[in-house]
Amino acid sequence: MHAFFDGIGYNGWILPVLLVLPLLGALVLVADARRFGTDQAEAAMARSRSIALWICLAEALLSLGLWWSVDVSSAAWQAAVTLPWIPQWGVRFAVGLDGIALMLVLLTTCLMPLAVLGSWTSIRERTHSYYALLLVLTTGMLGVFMALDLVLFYVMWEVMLIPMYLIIGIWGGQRRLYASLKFFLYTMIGSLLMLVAIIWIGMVVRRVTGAPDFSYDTALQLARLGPIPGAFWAFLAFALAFAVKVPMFPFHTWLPDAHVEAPTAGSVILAAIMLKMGTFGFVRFAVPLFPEIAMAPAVRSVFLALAVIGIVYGALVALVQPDFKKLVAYSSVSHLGFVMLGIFAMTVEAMQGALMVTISHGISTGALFLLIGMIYERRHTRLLADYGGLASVMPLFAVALTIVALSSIGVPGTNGFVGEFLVLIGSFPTQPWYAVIAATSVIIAAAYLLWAVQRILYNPLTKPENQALRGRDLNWRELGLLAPLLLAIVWLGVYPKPVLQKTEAAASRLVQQVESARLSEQRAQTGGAR
Amino acid sequence: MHTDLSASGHPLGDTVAAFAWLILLLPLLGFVANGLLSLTAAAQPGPADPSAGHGHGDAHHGDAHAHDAHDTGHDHHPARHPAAKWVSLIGPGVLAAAFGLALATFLAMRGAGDAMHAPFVLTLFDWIPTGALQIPVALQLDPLSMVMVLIITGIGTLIHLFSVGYMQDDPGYPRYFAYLNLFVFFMLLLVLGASYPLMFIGWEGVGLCSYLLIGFWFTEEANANAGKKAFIVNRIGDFGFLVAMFLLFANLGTLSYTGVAAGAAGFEMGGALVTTICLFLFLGATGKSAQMPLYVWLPDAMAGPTPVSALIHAATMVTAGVYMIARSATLFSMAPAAQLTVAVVGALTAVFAATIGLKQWDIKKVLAYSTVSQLGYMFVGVGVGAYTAGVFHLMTHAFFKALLFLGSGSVIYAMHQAYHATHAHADAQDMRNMGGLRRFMPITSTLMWIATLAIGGIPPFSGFFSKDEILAAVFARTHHSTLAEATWLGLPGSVVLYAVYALGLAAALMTAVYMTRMMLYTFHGPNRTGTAEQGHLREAPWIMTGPLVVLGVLSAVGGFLNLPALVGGGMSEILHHWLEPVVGEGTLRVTLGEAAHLSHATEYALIGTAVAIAVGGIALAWTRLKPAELVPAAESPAEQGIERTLLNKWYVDEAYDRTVVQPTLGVSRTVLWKGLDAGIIDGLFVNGAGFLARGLGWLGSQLQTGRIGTYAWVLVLGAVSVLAGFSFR
Amino acid sequence: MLAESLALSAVLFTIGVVGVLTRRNAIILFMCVELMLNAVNLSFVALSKLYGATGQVFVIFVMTVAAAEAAVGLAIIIAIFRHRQTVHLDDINLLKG
Amino acid sequence: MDNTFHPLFYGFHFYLFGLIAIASAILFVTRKSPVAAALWLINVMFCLAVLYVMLDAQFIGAIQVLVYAGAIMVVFLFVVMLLNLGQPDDLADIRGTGPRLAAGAVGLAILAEVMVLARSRIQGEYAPAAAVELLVPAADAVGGVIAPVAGPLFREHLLAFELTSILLLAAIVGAVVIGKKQGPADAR
Repeated sequence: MHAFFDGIGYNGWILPVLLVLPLLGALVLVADARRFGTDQAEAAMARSRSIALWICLAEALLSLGLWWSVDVSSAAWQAAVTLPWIPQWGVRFAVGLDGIALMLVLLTTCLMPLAVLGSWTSIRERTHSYYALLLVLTTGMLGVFMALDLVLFYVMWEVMLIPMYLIIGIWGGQRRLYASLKFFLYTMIGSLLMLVAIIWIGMVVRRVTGAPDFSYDTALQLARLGPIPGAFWAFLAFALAFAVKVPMFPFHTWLPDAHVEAPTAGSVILAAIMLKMGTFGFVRFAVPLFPEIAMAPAVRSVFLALAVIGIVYGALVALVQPDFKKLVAYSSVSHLGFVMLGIFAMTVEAMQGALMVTISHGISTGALFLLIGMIYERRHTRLLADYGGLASVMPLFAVALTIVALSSIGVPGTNGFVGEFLVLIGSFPTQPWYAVIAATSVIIAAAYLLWAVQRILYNPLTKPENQALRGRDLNWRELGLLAPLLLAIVWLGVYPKPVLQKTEAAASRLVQQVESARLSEQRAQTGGAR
Repeated sequence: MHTDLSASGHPLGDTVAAFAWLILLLPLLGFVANGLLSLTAAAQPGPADPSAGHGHGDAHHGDAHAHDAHDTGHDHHPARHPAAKWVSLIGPGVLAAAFGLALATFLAMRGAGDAMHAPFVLTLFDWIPTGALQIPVALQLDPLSMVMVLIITGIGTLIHLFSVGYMQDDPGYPRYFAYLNLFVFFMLLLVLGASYPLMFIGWEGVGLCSYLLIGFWFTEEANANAGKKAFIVNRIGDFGFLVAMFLLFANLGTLSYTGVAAGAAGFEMGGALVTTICLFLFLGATGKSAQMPLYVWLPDAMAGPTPVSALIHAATMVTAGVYMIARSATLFSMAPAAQLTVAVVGALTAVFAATIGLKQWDIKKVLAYSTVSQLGYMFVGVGVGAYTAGVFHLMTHAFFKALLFLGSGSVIYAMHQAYHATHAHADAQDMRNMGGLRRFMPITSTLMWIATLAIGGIPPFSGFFSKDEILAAVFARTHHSTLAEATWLGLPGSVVLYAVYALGLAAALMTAVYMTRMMLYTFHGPNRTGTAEQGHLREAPWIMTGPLVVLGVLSAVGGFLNLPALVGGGMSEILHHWLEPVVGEGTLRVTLGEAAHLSHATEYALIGTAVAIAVGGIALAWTRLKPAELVPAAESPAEQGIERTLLNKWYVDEAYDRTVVQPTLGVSRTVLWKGLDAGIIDGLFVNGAGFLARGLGWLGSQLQTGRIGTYAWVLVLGAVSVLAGFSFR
Repeated sequence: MLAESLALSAVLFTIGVVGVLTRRNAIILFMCVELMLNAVNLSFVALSKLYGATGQVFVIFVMTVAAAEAAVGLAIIIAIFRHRQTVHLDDINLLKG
Repeated sequence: MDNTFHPLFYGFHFYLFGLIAIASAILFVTRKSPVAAALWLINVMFCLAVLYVMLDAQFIGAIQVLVYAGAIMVVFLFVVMLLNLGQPDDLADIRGTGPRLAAGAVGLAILAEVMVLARSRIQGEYAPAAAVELLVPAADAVGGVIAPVAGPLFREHLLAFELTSILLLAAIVGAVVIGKKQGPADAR
């Protein structure tokens, strides 16, 4: 395998190609709309969605090679490409991967075809624009995971924001304008502060080296020099941007609105990938660039407390949601709390668990939103009270929903368990109380999801609208798009080793870096006290 | 499958035991096969565009949807599932094969002799390897897991066979067997796994299957609720299990049984850490094994099909907690306070559940509370460090309780058939509607009497020996043991143990009473089913009574597996010797290094007391209860006073609902969601920020009069102030 | 003479400012602005004796801009007058959104 | 030119025209009739032109007369005539006493501030020795009076010069467009 990929120089071109391909696809869609017009909605829909699907499939296939071509044990960036961009300001187009980014890139590329398939029949208006935005969004998301230059990272961060804003705002539900604006402003406030922090880093680098430089490695070396005055505020700016995106309690209130109003694919991408940008930001930027600050007892305990509050709070609020999408949104708050707990617990096991939750939350929550989209298309309601007894008329749907719900609950044998277990068991040695409180959510998670499942699938089949669902079980397209997700749920639950191995080196490197910085800081402080 | 025989040095490695993974795989394959059969026959993918038009499938499905409910007495039986034949073959078939393999492994293990002092660990593949945490998927074959495997596969096979008769007319038949096979897989994983996390997979997996099977007839809201309740209450216990695992990993760095057993010796005897670990483990056990305060799910779980109650909620799953404590014998023996807690909770549960069992009318509810009560007994056994006694009672209980449940299933089946034939809508499980069934179902009646005598503790039936051994062990521990020397909530351990013993006797008395009551009302006296229905009451087919007979034999003679030394002679204490390698060390530590010893006189006195109490209980019930005075359920007056409280289970469910469930929901809804989330964060801060911006904008717009004069003034004043700033510097 | 020139410039500028603040006729307002521009020009010229001819260059630019401003401003006034029949500022609040 | 330089004569005329300028300016802001105001403003500009010449900026003085007094102010007068605003308005053009007093106060404040600033910045930086140099004429005999202005204007400031010409062009076009009589169809 290696020889083959080396032979075609795969690592040399794959990342830029992955970034450019969706943009080209978007251009093709625009050209197609010009060429054929969009007056005939049916024909336009058919054309646009197949173009988007092919692009996304090509993207996914191309990216799969990374699984073999990337050497995760190496400390150097893999498949790295650096091109000059704005040399006067020290800004480069620099992309590259480590084990963590690799998994997230693969998650993104593999979920995008599913997102397109999930929109297949539910998006009927302005389909060309919709799919073009979806493709631009892909570029943005991939760029965020790949970027090795702070400015490039920021640009990609914003590139991803706007298509999502439009997708929610144009193809969303009743209160889409409120939701999209809230989403936009929330994220924007955070990201502008982050921009300030990025520029600050660039200026500090210029002061130290004489030339401005925004590359990630330089910033990392800067971090090794020890804390700089003002670094606290820069950390705070980064952390706020990411905390909004995660979202951490109490910055989470955009999420339920955005999820409820977004179209299916929007919710899927939002939950499965975009939230991960926040946690990825912590892992890649906020924590390693400011290790002493992030690990300072006061800061650390604030983040741990917020994470744990988020876990329990999200679960409790999810318990009483009448709207299924909102329920899942709050459950995301809870799950992402686990990721944050894992990151700030700062042990290899917890960090690995955090990455595992990141991936498995992407899979199972993505699948949940797809499933909600499927029944929404049939019944045009998301209120749990409107359902009941669907298991007798839609058995395939029932099986899929049950498996996905179990994965979200974190039943062992599904992907959800592995991550949560690792986070908890990894954080317990350093943060026992937080871990124990977080563990109570296993109870609440079971309660809210099983109750929701009961209200949808079980109970008497009394409503005529639900009885009319007989014979309208999931179709082949829907089954085909759920199948990979269900397989992944079981695979990651039973044999997560391949994934864990991919991220192990990066995670332990990160933990080592941060821990050594924390210890030296501690020594410095105790030495100073003497 | 990638099999890494890391333990190939073990003598079992060259025997059939190397294929122990097949025991697990067989039920899993059964699950897959039955699941696929269930889906392919029942499901048809929908139209390509789901939002367009309505379905057309009504014609295919006919009336198959109309209420699967079995017990509610609907007038027509849906058609038998098309794949039923295959399912009848696969479902019990994989179990029988697994049982055969287990027997072969058992024989190999017997052949290995003394080598079994070290467990045989079969590593299959790495599950979670990261950092310091290495959890391989490994199976541990040792005497304890072997006993459990034999019980699970053996009794499982019998119950699967019974199910073929009981369930084959149900439209969800393949689904039923898929769940049942999956349950057996997880249960086997629970007992075979070589580490706590693997036990936890099985632990949660059986909970999941229990959830699915309790809610098997999901179109009844009560059934779905019962399933959900079971899962959630179990999860409370699982929380304890998880925390215990965290503590073990944080302090020992390993979670495998061998590692923990080796590391446990390093703990301080009776120290806070090991006590905490054991208490959390026990919290897990209270959930799964329905002990106070988490027992509430088990009676509701009777909503599932009766064979499920027999297999999961009597014979196997609910005993997982007992298995877990026996498995952690080395840990528990280090923590006398935790052991006393286990014993006290077990004894209290035994008595408490028995009181409720005294007054239930639903035949399955009586058995359910009886199960809770007997599980309490087992916990008393493992709690006082008599692990063999606990496991012994687990085994005999599996025999006679499975028999009782299957027998009740047989009765319910007959009642149901009768009501079905006459299109009546009465409760097929209410004992007030039964009576005199002895005449219609002689085999079932006889077999259930055997089981009743066994559970009541009449020698020489199996329950007598196991129950007596537990009580004797409690009595023996009151002197010369770590437990007697420990203090528990300020009380001396020996006092606590005497109290436990007394509670055990009380529970034994009540057990004899309620079981006799159940038998009297069901099988004796006049029949209250209805004259028309009497003609349709008959014995169940052989596929159902056959397993009953086997279980009857086991219930009768099961006690000989561990006869006390007093009467056994050369055949005594077989199970004790068998389990010695696993639990011997723990027991010895509790008894301060010497074998437990009671004088023969004391032992005879104890036996005499126990038998007297059992006989007394049966006699009391036989003489005081008058089945002839009962009237059918529909005509019965409502109970009053204490009877009503007992019938309503001491109102514990209501109390939990008021104190835990409703407050949680209420606080979540009004305080957290509407208050904090929508009110403060969203309303005050987010929308508040929006409002603030809009307000500032409005203020700003008020400055925009549109009159140049005003602007000129503002401009000039601004210039004046800027210049002032420069000039007064 | 530099000090005197600058003082004169300041006085003229102030008169222009007071005019802008007190008059309501748009055309006179414009003329006041022109007066202010002239005052500034005076200080440019005066200071150019000190700093060289660049100040005078600036005066030329200022004149050009003033001419442009007068042209556009007067055009606007004509347009407004056509529409409203007045050049009184208090009657004109088109700028209000 | 040293020999033809008479400080007293020079100073007298400087003050004379300065005072005339101030007086005309005050009259300008106080006239009710726009025409009268415009004429007084023209007077101010003529005075300023004289002062420019006296400050050795002969070229500026010339275009001050030509462009400002001659062209721009004529346009103002032209517009006043065009709109028939020649007579004082019925509505008092000047604001009430309050605003007038306020405007006066603001004016005084500005005056004071500018004075303070000019004193601290300019006199502070240049010693009296430099002030003597003030009296030395800047224009040399060879370049005449225009070259010192033309040099920088067409060398260093060429781009700005061209930009102002574009600005003028744009202003002309804009004025034409704005002032164009709107057809009934375009009227709001």
